[in-house]
Amino acid sequence: MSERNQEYDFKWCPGCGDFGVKRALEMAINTFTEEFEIPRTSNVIVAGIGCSGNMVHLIDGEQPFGIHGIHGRSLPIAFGISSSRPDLNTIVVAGDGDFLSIGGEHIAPSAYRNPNITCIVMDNGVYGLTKGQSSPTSETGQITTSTPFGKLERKMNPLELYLTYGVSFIASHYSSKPKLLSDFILEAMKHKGMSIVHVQSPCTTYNDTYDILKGDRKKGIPGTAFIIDENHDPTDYDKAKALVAQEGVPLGLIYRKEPATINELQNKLIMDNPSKNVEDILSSYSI
Amino acid sequence: MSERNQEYDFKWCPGCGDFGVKRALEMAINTFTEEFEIPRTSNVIVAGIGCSGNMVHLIDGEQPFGIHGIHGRSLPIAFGISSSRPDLNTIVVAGDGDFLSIGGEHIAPSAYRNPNITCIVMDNGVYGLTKGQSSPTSETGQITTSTPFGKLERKMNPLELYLTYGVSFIASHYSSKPKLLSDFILEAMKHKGMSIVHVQSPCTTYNDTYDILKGDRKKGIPGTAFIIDENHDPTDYDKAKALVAQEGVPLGLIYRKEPATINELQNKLIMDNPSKNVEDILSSYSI
Amino acid sequence: MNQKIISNDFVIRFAGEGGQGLVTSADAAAKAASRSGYYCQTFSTFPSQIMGGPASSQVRISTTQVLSSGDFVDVLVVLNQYAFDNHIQDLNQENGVCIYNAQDCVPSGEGNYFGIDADKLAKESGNTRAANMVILGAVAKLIDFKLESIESFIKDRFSRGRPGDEEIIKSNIIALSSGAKVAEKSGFNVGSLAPSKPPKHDQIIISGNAALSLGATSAGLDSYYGYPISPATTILVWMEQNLVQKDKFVFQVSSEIEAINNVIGAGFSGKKAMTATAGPGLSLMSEGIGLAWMAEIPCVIVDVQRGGPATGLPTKSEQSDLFACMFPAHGDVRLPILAPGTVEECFIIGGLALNWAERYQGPVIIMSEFSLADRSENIKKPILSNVIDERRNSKSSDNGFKRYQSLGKNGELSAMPIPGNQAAYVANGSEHDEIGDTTHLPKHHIRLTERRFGKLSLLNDAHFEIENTSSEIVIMPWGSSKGVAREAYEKLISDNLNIGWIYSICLNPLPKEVLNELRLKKIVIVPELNYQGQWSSIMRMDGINAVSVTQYTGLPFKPSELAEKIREKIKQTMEV
Amino acid sequence: MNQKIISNDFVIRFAGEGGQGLVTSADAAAKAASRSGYYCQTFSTFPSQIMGGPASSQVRISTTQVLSSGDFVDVLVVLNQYAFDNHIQDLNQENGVCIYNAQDCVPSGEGNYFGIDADKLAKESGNTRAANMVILGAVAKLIDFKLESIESFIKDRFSRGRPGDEEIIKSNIIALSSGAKVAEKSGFNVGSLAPSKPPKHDQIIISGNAALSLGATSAGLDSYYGYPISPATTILVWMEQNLVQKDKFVFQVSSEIEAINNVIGAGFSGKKAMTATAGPGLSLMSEGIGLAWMAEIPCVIVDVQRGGPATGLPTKSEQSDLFACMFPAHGDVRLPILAPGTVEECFIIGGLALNWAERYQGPVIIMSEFSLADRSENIKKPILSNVIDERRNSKSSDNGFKRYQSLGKNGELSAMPIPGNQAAYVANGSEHDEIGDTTHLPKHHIRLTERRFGKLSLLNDAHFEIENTSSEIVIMPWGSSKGVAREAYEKLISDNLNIGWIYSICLNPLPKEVLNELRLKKIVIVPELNYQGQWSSIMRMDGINAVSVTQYTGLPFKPSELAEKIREKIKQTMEV
Ligand SMILES: Cc1ncc(C[n+]2csc(CCOP(=O)(O)OP(=O)(O)O)c2C)c(N)n1
Ligand SMILES: Cc1ncc(C[n+]2csc(CCOP(=O)(O)OP(=O)(O)O)c2C)c(N)n1
Ligand code: SF4
Ligand code: SF4
Ligand SMILES: [Mg+2]
Ligand SMILES: [Mg+2]
Repeated sequence: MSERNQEYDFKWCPGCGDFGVKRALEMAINTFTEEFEIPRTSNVIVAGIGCSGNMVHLIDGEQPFGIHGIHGRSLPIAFGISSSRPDLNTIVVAGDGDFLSIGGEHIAPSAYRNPNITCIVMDNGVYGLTKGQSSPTSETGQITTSTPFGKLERKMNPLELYLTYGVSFIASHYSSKPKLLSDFILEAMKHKGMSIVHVQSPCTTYNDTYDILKGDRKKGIPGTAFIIDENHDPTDYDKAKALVAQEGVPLGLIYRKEPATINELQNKLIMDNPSKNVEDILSSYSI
Repeated sequence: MSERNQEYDFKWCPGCGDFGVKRALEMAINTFTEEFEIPRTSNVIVAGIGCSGNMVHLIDGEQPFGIHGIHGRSLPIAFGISSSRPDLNTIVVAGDGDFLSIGGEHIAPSAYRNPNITCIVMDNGVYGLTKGQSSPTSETGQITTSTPFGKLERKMNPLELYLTYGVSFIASHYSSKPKLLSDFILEAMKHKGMSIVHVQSPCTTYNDTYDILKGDRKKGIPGTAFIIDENHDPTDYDKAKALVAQEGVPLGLIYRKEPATINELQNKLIMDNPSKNVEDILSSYSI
Repeated sequence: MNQKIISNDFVIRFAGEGGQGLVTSADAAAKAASRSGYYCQTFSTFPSQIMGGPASSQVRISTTQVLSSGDFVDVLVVLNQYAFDNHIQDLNQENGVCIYNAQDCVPSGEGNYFGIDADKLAKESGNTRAANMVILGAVAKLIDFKLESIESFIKDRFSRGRPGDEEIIKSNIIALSSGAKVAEKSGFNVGSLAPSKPPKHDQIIISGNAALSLGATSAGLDSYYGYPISPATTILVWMEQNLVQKDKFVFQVSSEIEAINNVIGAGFSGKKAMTATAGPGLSLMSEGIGLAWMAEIPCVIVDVQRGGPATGLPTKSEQSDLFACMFPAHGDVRLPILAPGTVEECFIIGGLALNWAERYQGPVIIMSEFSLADRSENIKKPILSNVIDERRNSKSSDNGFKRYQSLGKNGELSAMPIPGNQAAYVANGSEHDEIGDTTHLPKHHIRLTERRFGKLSLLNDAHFEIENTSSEIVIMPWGSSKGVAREAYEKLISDNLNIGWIYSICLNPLPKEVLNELRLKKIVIVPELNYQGQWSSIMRMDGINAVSVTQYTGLPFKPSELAEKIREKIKQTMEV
Repeated sequence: MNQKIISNDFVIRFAGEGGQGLVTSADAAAKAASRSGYYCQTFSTFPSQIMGGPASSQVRISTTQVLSSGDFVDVLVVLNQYAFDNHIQDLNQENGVCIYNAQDCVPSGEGNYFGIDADKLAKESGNTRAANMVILGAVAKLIDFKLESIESFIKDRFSRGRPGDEEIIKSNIIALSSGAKVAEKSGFNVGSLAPSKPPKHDQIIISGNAALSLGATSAGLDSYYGYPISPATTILVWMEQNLVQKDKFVFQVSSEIEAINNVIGAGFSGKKAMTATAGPGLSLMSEGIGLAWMAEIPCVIVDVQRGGPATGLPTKSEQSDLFACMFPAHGDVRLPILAPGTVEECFIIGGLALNWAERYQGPVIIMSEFSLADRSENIKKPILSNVIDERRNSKSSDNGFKRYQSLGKNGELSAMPIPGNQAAYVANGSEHDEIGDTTHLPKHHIRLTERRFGKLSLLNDAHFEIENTSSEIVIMPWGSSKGVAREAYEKLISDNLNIGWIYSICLNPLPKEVLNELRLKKIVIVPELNYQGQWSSIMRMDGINAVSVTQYTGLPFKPSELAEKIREKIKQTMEV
């Protein structure tokens, strides 16, 4: 519960992966704010609707600005902020349903523009807040409240999509190691352009994947999460493609390049063309 | 102008690529209808909004059924038809703006389900009907009415997206050779699952790319369109990826596989589970 | 205090945290009571979070049909301090008794309270999971409800043909009686529940959303597409479990925009199709609904209302989507709206809406509401053979069919051919001529606008109620406020107020009889859960002198409060 | 026939196919006439296809402010047979003359018609592209418009500092006079345009959409996001050309859903943000608009109306989006609406809407309409230094800011801090407390609902007109029907009808003075271009005795027809 609103607030279930993501995000914001000597209020968190989106109300310490909008629209809201105010550190926090299903349409067009936005996707393979329906990242065959006989359609591979769209910074991680995760979130914030940190953040109530991610040492079952080989070259697109085609959940930086952001491009355009003032425009209508 | 509505109808501009696509589609429908001995009214054309979508009113001869809906929603409308009536031949006709921009969100989820739908995308790299704004497939730097200083963001590669989404039949072609094009449309209709025939269909008014596609023999400038090597194996996903990564517009079948359709999967599920009748369901609420 | 009052009606509420089985307790009490011939209605309130957070669930048990969740609580069970502090003011001041969880709660002040250590007693019964039974036993004792009925309920419930069944049943019965003993020792009692008067007909116990789903299915629903959203998700879940039949199709799609366009496709293809959502999804469907109206495609959209606007109050009660449902899109549009007022009407409307969509060839909206959708009630068991499965007139003739002709002399509609059969046409969202080809000539736009509005008159067979036509003042609730308004109305009538009662499950088009009657009234008082007084506003548009009694708290009306507000409103308006 | 009538007012129409330069001809005539001190207004109609298809474009030239596109055509130029057949009935029966393209048209029957072979004459002038000038010359001659003014217009237009300029000017002037000669020879004349009475002030000639864009930009618009759609596309195109300035941002995004959420983000970030669309896009924005209302985020949405519903009539005139704009989303929402009635008001409202959004911290809707947005008119040149750039109160204080407090005693609004400054809060689409954290407790929902509606009263400085308060009957048009209603009103007044005039560019909230005056009236007659009579319906909701005179043809009213309909309506309603 937040300090600010004692009366009534949202709580994650015990063990929810989002707690770890919250700690990681807090650390990243702290470091970013200190390092760049910006006011803490220059951080803006744009939240989706879902258990995950409640993050925006739960940040400890001095508050960043926040906007808790509607389901699936965190990216276009963030684009409005970041394109109008490139000085702000614009951060999206959203769930897999929010970001990849109803909101999935916004990723590709954003990627083509490369706005300076950092997205943190909390993927639990399920719709948590509406009580356990299947999401694009649920497994095929998975039983959920909306797929009582098993999910029929193919599962999405979000990392592969991000790469194909041309997102300019892509990292993958899980919620169990907040400190490590925070390093990638920080890098993503520093990255000029669109960055996504895709986090496996298990839902203990409807899709508890902790064991699957980490495996069971005693039983000798390996986890699906694996640390990306330190020789991986994140500037190599083809290698990144190969990496995300592998089974399992890679932990680390998958891809990074630094094309111009949309604001940089638009600034150049303004420099290159005669700036119009309103008087001149008005005069062009004289009779 | 159609025979049916003398009074007032839509006309494409002289030379518009959509004329060729229309002829190709008519041939494919004719052959399909004859070959499978279905009534011609078992063909349903779902049209997007754009110059291209007007196709649905212009088919010559005995009419198929049609629905001319709203901008960007041809695929979900088609999904409603094809999932409810798998016996119909459901065909989408849409433009690049309609299918890839506002409607772009529907491609991936459809691909994961693999419904039995044939999509014909008329790509002219521009919004024709609204008079020449940029579209996802306009070139970066291109001057359009909405990008008077040149389009800033990256251009989309639709074929690569289709492949990444897992569309189970993908062909690419242009409008200049209706007979050839019609063969691929026919194949797409025969394909059980989601198929896309992506057609370069130039807009002579706002983005005349005929010369670019075909090149100029006299001047020795090669066209961007090239016939796919006959050794290309369309069942090889990696080869298909390599093909669509090439410069230029491939003509021919890029990829094909035959996973189960969503209706096949749902039928299996119904077979595998005790069918419920309403009486039984009602009784489960007895006190 | 020890003199037992005999009462027809008790409200029992369980309050604590989400995840503590509050709903299960209320449901169990409802089941047990309805098996004994009582009428029941449950009501729950919880935050929009998954676990924890202040929540409560109650059941009202009565010897007659339950109309609302009541004014006060007769037996309040609180599981923690917060629950005590926030619910104690609802306790009936006369005979109400509060049972508190002795481990987590210290009641402040004096009152009819007693503590119980349910966990401990459950352990002693040999079944740590039977704490709910301990409490149920105490509750039953307080209202003199026969323990035997609960015992037989326990026996049925746990006789699952498993080895441990016997033991579980035994321990639960022990737990039950140990709770009863604590209550007896406390010296408190709330009264005696009067003997039940069981109805002659068979009953079922069912929630509003399940009844709606069942009603639609029994009227031939073919295809369902939906996207999860509270409080409509349970319809999607119901369909995924039950609409698994040959030639049927059910699917969770990627958004509400997809869903509305899916049902349009399915409806066009000849099927009965439905989707259900809540406010945010309804707003997203706006464009699609306009298309269904314009291209004249049968489909049903269920809006299970919650608090608005935007994300609003996802788990609260409000009737504030009426403007959005009546005028859901740009252009000249006014949609047929059916709004059930009871769980039984949820069943009826589930089918009727589908039939109407077929009959008038267009979209129909059902407006349900959180508190109605979510509550359980025992209702008459529907006789399935009575349910009509009406299908569109699809009589095919030649190709190039005139699907969009003007209405016939008696309002008949030209047929809507089905793909695969003769008589192809284009269903068109642009203005069009008879065969569906685009034209924007004035004569066609005039003709087709009049066709679209004219055919609404075919929807004339919905249930309505008109009572006491002699009075100048009439109460006219809509949707989920029907029951509580009825209770308030009966109170006012018994106080000798000369007021009438009008109710229609169809808000558009209003039945002619209702409209005529309404226009004669000096004042039409509309109790509704929104700020703007949306239904009275729309009636004023239509020349009716309507005023609203509004409430916008996120909670349903309480019957006595509502009666007072109505009395007040009558005074005010008569003074002017 | 040869006796020349002197007239203050002529309508000249060019009819043919799309792509034949009809709009260019009408615009050239308008430009030339306004340079000579006349007032002009153009009006075009074309199909929603790119080339070809029946189209027409006209200009009305007058010695006083032009109010509408008029009743009849005085000079009709038809370029093909279809145009002749479909426009000839609009020709003024008294003095109207039709010029037909002798190559493509054989007029049926007798009448004031003469043919011209413009292509041939153009060729002879030495400039094959000067056919339009030939026709313009003929037209000018018919109304006795001085050729010299057109010649000076031609000189200005083609003096571009290029080598061929001289020659082009010469050939165009020859073409002009050759057309005039044909007209002279024909023996027809329409009359003599009375001498102009040029206004004292500077003028500009501009379309409604350009005026709106310019108004917004001069009031400090920072960010524009849009998606193409007729008839709003020209605003996007205008912005892409002109909002190219430091710290400004303009972008064509991927859909209207994106656009509305973009402006919400930009508005939240402290900028003045706007998007423009038409009906289908408005419907798609429904959910986002509800969010802006709920989270209280300044932004402006322009709806340039066209015919509805659904794709409807994309290039036709209708005022049928009022319900959709007033109640754009689920939940209790009622948006501020500004509806310009003239091109000048388009300019004013472009800025006012942005200022209002800042002042009341929420979304504002501008409702324009195809015929207003698309037409060109000469208006007084705005004085930019008079335009106000009002900004939100953003006074920051501490962190954990109470952004969503109740309104102050005088209706003041708590400040809306800007990111990067002190006083962070969460803008929340769920119901919330003062600092924006989610809560669904009744007290907060009550307080915030009242806040959201209460602050509308801050929007009280929009232009309105009240005339002739003594009459019981009043005409109250809205939006684009203002001018034609005014013309009808003046006709009726000159016929000695005792009627009043009320007009407000703001439809919600209605100015107090207007509301009070309206409530006193026996009948308020609303001319509006829709089927349902949407504005009169909403006024009836608010206790005003309003009735509509509707038209749903896809075309604007004609002044005389409208005057007759109003007269009819008065009769009917007075009889009842
Ligand atoms: C337009 C709309 N549709 C549906 C909903 C209901 N809804 C709320 S959260 C949610 C999904 C949550 O899933 P996810 O985004 O994965 O977040 P999680 O709860 O798992 O963190 C849905 C469907 C909504 N609020 N708005
Ligand atoms: C919701 C909505 N937004 C915008 C429009 C306007 N509109 C009509 S067609 C079109 C784009 C057409 O481009 P494309 O799909 O490429 O088709 P083309 O005309 O090029 O064949 C647009 C934006 C609309 N009808 N509906
Ligand atoms: S339901 Fe799942 S995602 Fe939501 S709070 Fe609980 S554990 Fe976390
Ligand atoms: S504008 Fe372009 S796409 Fe449209 S009809 Fe003309 S040529 Fe074809
Ligand atoms: Mg999730
Ligand atoms: Mg296109």
